[in-house]
Amino acid sequence: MQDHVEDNGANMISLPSYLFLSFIMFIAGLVVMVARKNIIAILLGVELILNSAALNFAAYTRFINQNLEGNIMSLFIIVIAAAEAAVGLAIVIRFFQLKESVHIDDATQLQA
Amino acid sequence: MDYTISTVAPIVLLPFFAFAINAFIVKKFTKVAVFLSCAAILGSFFFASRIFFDFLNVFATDYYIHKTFTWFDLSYGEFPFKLDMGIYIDNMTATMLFMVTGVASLIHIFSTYYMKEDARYGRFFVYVSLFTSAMLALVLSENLISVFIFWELMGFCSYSLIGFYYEKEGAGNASMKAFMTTRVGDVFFLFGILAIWSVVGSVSFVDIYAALANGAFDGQYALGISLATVAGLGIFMGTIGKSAQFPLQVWLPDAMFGPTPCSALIHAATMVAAGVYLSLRCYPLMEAGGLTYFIACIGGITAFGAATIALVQTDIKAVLAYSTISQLGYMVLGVGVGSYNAAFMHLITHAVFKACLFLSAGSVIHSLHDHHTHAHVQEMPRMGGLRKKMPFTFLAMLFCTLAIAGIPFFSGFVSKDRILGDALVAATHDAKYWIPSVLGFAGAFLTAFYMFRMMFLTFFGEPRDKDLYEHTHKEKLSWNRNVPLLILSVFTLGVFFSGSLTGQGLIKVADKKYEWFQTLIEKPHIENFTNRSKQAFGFTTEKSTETFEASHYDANHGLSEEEAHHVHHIHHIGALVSIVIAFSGVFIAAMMYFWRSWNPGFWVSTFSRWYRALQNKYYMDDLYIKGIIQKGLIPFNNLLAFIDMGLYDRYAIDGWEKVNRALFTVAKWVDNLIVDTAMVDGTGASVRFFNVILRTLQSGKIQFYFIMIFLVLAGYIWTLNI
Amino acid sequence: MGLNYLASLSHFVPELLACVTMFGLILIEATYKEEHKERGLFFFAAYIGFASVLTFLCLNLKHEAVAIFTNSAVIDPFSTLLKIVMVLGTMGATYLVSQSKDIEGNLRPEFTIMATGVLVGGMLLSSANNMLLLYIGIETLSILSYVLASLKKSDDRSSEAGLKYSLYGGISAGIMLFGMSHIFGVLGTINFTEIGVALQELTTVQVAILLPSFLLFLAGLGYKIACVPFHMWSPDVYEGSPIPVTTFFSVVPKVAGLAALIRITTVFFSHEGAMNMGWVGILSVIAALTMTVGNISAIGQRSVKRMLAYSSISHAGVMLLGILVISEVGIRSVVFYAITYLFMNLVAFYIVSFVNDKYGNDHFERFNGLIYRYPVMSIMMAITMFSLAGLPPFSGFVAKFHIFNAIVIKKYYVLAIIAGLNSVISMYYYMKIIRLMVLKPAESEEQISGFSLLNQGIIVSLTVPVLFLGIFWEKIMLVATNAKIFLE
Amino acid sequence: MQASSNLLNWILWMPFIGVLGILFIPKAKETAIRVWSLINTTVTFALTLVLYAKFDTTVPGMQVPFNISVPWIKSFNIFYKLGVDGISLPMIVLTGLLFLICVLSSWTVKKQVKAYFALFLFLQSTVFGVFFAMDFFLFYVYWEVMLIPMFFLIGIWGGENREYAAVKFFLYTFLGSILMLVGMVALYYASGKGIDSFDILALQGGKFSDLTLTIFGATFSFAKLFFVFLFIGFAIKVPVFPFHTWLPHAHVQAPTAISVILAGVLLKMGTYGFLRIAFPIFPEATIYFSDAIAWLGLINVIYGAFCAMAQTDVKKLVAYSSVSHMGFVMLGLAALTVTGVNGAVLQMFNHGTSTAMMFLMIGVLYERSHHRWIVRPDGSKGFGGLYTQLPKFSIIFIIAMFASMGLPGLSGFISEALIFLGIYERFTTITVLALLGLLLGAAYLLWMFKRMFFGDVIEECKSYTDMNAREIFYMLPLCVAVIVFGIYPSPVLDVMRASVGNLVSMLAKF
Repeated sequence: MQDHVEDNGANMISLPSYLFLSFIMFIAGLVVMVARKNIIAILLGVELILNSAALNFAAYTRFINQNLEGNIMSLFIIVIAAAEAAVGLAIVIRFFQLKESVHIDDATQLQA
Repeated sequence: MDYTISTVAPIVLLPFFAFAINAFIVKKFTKVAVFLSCAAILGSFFFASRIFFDFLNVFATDYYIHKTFTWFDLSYGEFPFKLDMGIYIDNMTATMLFMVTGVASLIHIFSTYYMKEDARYGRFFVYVSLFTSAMLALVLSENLISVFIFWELMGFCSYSLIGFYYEKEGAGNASMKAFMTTRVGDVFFLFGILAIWSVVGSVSFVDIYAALANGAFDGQYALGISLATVAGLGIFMGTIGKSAQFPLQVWLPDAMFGPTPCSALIHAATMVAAGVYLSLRCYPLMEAGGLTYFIACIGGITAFGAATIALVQTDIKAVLAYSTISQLGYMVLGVGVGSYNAAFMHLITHAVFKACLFLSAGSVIHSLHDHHTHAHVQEMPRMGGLRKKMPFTFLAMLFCTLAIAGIPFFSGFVSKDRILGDALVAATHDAKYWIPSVLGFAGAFLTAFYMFRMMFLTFFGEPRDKDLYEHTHKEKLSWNRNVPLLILSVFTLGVFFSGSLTGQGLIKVADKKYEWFQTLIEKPHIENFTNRSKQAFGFTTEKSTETFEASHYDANHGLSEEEAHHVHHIHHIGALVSIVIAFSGVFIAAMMYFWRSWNPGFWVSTFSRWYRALQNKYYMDDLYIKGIIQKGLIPFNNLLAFIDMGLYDRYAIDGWEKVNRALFTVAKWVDNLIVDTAMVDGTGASVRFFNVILRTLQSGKIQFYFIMIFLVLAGYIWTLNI
Repeated sequence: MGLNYLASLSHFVPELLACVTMFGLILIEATYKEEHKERGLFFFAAYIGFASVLTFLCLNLKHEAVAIFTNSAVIDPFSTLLKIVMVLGTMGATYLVSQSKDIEGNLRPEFTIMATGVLVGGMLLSSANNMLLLYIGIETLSILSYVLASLKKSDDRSSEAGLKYSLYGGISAGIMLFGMSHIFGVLGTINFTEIGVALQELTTVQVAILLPSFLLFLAGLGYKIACVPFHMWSPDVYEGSPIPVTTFFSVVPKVAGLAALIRITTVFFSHEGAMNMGWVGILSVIAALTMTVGNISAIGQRSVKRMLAYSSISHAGVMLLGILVISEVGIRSVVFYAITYLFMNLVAFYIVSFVNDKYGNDHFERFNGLIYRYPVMSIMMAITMFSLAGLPPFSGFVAKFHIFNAIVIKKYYVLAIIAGLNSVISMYYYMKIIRLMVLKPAESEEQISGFSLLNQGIIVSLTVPVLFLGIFWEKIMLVATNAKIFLE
Repeated sequence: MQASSNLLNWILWMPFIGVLGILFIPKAKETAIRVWSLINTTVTFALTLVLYAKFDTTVPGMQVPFNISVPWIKSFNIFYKLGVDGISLPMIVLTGLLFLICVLSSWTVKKQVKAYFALFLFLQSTVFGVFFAMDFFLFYVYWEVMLIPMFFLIGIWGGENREYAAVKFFLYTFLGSILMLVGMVALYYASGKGIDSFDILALQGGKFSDLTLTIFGATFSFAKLFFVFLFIGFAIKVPVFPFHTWLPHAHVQAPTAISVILAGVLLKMGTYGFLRIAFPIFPEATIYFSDAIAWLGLINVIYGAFCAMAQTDVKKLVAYSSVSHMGFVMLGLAALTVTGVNGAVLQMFNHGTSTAMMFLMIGVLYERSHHRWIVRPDGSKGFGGLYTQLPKFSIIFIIAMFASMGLPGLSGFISEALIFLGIYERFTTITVLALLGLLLGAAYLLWMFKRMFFGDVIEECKSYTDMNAREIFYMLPLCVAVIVFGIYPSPVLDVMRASVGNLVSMLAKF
């Protein structure tokens, strides 16, 4: 990795910190998706993952690539994540209406 | 005398055309068909006798006619391959042709009497015509492949004729047994042909002789054995099968299922002789392969063994069948001890008297009609005293019996005695030959005994089945019944063959030409073929040898004076011994069955175990059928078939479908079972790793998918980063 | 700049037309009353829209490849051709929707509208030349697909399918983005062409970061193509969705995903190196697994639809083979495969759908003795099945032949053998339908209303290419050969 | 283009014209369909005879005047290329003859007559295609297409277990052909030396001797590896042990005419493939593997014979006998000598006639008995005394049976003898063991014959009627062929001599 981070001071948060944070978010999102049984929670996990990516883009733009592309990516991720969450929630609501449950274990009707 | 293929071919083609035409018309025009068959064989006889007498006129030992044409040609570029067919006629061929056509003609004529009332009267002649033409073609063949072809064709005919009465259950078994047993020999025969081809590049007899003379077989090996031995053995195995030698003799007695004239033709006079004929043709090869002792032993064992079995037979045809095997044994013994001439002579004489014997037996059987079962009777215990009812048949049969028993003045004595004499000579040279020669002498004694036993039981004494006897008509002379018998029985006199009345040169007929047989039939002089280079492919030139000086009879057969004297001496001893043996055999038979002074039952009870063994043919049929086939082959087949379909196909081939289905099940199992049980724990562990407390963790299906993605990615990354 | 955008727009007409069609359809739908069952005008308008999209796409085919919107999208013959496939697929699905009873009256227009949206997403995806557009394309595709999957609102299976699809799509998108972000971080650009250039010279450290990042990226795309091990959603979703939707899913999103994957693979990994090795290696494993798992899972299915779903997984595996060779031969074979697969799939799903409408399920037994009632339909189905299994002289064989060509040139014999054996396995289950149709006695003599004369005619005309492309495939192959990827 | 040059096209497409014609005949007019099929196959057969008459026996290799070469897919150098030489000509004439006979034999088919004859004629066209194709791609297409009519013909008109048999036949062959496909494509690219073509003739001659390839670090000879691929593809069709197990099922379940075609023509396509494709293209690998092929052939001969002997279903017995007899063909091929290969090609022809006879006869019998048990599973006799009951039938059966076991004077013998002459030069041990096959061959047939034909007529056989005129009529050409070519094989041998010689001399250079 090219290492020409602009070190403006010791109090500045460095790129690795961002990356670590986003990695934690990513893992957390995965764990939530795997471990939680509530569908809403799983949707939240998705959001976590998406945001970790958005954070990465922003961080990389800030520290390495001084162009807008990363920031635009982050913006779009936020927007689309919202859209996705909206549709996801709509489907969950539908699911809830039918099953009266937002428990993921109830979504096992389709089996191989 | 200029024979070409087309002038010789009618011998074969006449009966063949008779067969071909008859095959289509036999249903509607039975009489025409029969007439055609008989006319055809008589025509053949005419052509064959022309050749025979022409050869007698030339009277040269090494005169032969050899003409070929190309059957098919596969040559391409540097790969030559060509298969010729053609004729090879030497003295032996001419004699065979004469004998086969003659005997066959007589049998045809007799059959018009014997088969007349048979439902398949016409069809019989169809087969017989084909059979005769095949036999004649075999005799004329100039190469081994051609021999093999007609050899097998005869096998087919005998299959058809033995199975002639196909509604009888036994006929199927017998015909199949005959075909299969001879086929065992044929397979070896074919291998012998292949071995010869690999060395000679041709299977023509003259080429084989030339190759032998040129030493082409020296140093050639197949399967680690000298090639001459392999080839000779292969061909001799063919003889064993076809000529019913030990251990493949089992089929011949069963061949009785066919009509009696066909027994006469096929299983006595001619077809079985083909085997011996082949051995004689290939004699130089056998000699080169060092097989003579083996051949002699086979011959001796067969001659003796079959004779012992014949002792206990009660069926008149069975006695004759075993006597055929036994006599064929003598011929083979003759081949083995180098008694080429005598072996061939025995072939001819035997053909004549055995044909006559079978026809006579047929005549007897045909006359004996059981009114209760509506069947012909061939059991000797029900006969007796038939001498009065059918005197002509009796006389014919008596002549032949005298001949086969080796009574002086008869043909059988001439030929058999010389074989035995030569066996003695061989034994004095090499002690190991004592075994076959002693067996031979013992067999001769038994022959005389059982043949006369048959005569006495059939024609002498009081009729044992009165009812049957009463119903038997007195024999009326008819041309197609008695003329053949008459002609054949006349030719049982030794003088026609030996040129001397006794067969031992004691009382000679004036002209040496009367000794034609001893003079003309000689071992092939392979040195005559030396100049014949290994044939390049593509010859069609005729190779009749131009001029020969008429041979003279060399009484010493090329031996030194001293040697010849020794041989003569031994021969005289042998003759004396065999005369004594023959008469003692006749005497004992007479004591038992004519005068009834000795009770045969005593011997039966004394040697009861042996008796049973003999009745069961030394258990060889049992060994083959019950032992090898039923206990070995068939279970093995069933096992293989089971493995093939029941195991291999079912599991190894169809199993793939099961494997696929199993994989499918596994996939499903992963989805369902593992998700519910194993993965829960697995997830739990991983989650605990992140210090998240999840007490009520229940992984839903979709979460399992996430886990899968995660694990897979982690796995990828892990492997890539290594 | 503004002029530049306008110039770009002139190349972007098909996409815009698709959007216009979508909005137009929404408006037309709004004019209908609830109880109005027959919506002839709506569908007519839809076909007009698709036809115009198709026309412009065909016109675009002749043009040289251009990069538009500041290099963020590429209009090249390759993407145009695949867009044509997608449009045709959408049309096919739309027609099926209008005929099928699996989707109730007023849901049919909804499907069409959504499908047009998905089509737009797919078109974007196949033209995408930077990560942003790729992401937008995928999400447009996905979000509408979630809705499509749960189209039957009152059916819990359908909504469960939508739920699974959306959750799975979400996590996949997230993972992909996470990978993308690191790629961006290392290489400093989101433009594919620039990434391709940058990838040619890498330090070891960069490779160490990029390898896992690209894997994460691949996970996102693999999910769209439904390749093993990212395939698990697809049988469930295919099963739960109404049949026309399944038809649609098995063509459009898949083709779009393949297009993106092809572009990425070609642009990024044309050059020898560690990245190339890793990418091809992973794709090989994935392709082999995809074919095998798809086929094996298809064997035991009771439902023909589910069988076809699994088989579409395995076909994706075969197409991956054409991708991983990274060559023109490979691309054209995949394009050809996609074209033939479109027709085969449509025929198969049409027939399954009509049978399903009749009996309420599409189990194999429903096909018993079909030939005695509908000989033409059965023959078409048989042709399609043989073609799907890759038997000459049908187009499926030619497609497979080209894939073999592509991998054998690269001497991937092992993969060729695996593909061959899979072909045999697939023959087994495809033949099951033929077997039942032809060799079993008919269950009943009832008529299947779906097989009206018109529908039969359409099915036959869809089968014609299946047969025709199997024998005279040179022309279409030339087209596929011309469908080159835009490379700087 | 010369006048005769379209002859191959005519032969190839004539049955297809027949199919189209059938499609226009209403379903109900069954007789019209039969007659039309009969006319069509007769014309086709006549055309094959014209081809035979115009054939120049002195030319090794392709007969140029008949060649047809039309570009099909230019970008791949794929041609619609037809040709005929001495190896394919006997097969073509045989195909013409057998299909004609089978139309007659199928006269009694009652079920779905229209579909049956349409598929049947379609099958004929594809079979011709396989024998004519001189382009590997075209060959492959025909090879595969042939499966489709076969599948339906077995599957719809077959016996009880027809589905299983049809599927098995189909999948088995398909597996083999997929391997062949891989080999074919590999060949196209490996040629690489300016050939880049599927032209069988252009690929010939050991152009791949020096190529190697590496799979997972192991280096293989290109020729050997892909020879094995092609070998398996063809071997399944032959069928060579251990790929033989589809055959008994397919034969037993198939309707009579299809069994005849299967045994008479389709099996030959496998060995034809060796001669046309595998051997000339990979001569060095052929030499290398010839020992193995010979051993496999030997196993076929012996194993097939042993299994045949255990069968209680007469059709299965004959099916296994096919396995055994095709083993002889394999032996002849493995010999790679003029005699061996000529013998093999001749055996392909002869086995085509004799086995066709056997199956036809069993079909005739089956129409009367509706079962084929020699011995029923409960141990009772299935047939008995047929000789008495059906004399005409028996005589023709005997001819068929003895021709099948290679009785001299009937056609099978010459080919077997040539094969033995051929293999003896190279494999003495195998020769000895293969001769055992001759013995067993006689054994199982005769044993079957004995059990079915000899003895008293059992009760249920008493109602059987003898062969009618139609049945005798269609058996006669085969009887004549079997006998005439047994006595005078030159009409067949002359045709193949130059081509086979050419092949062998080419192989001999390696």
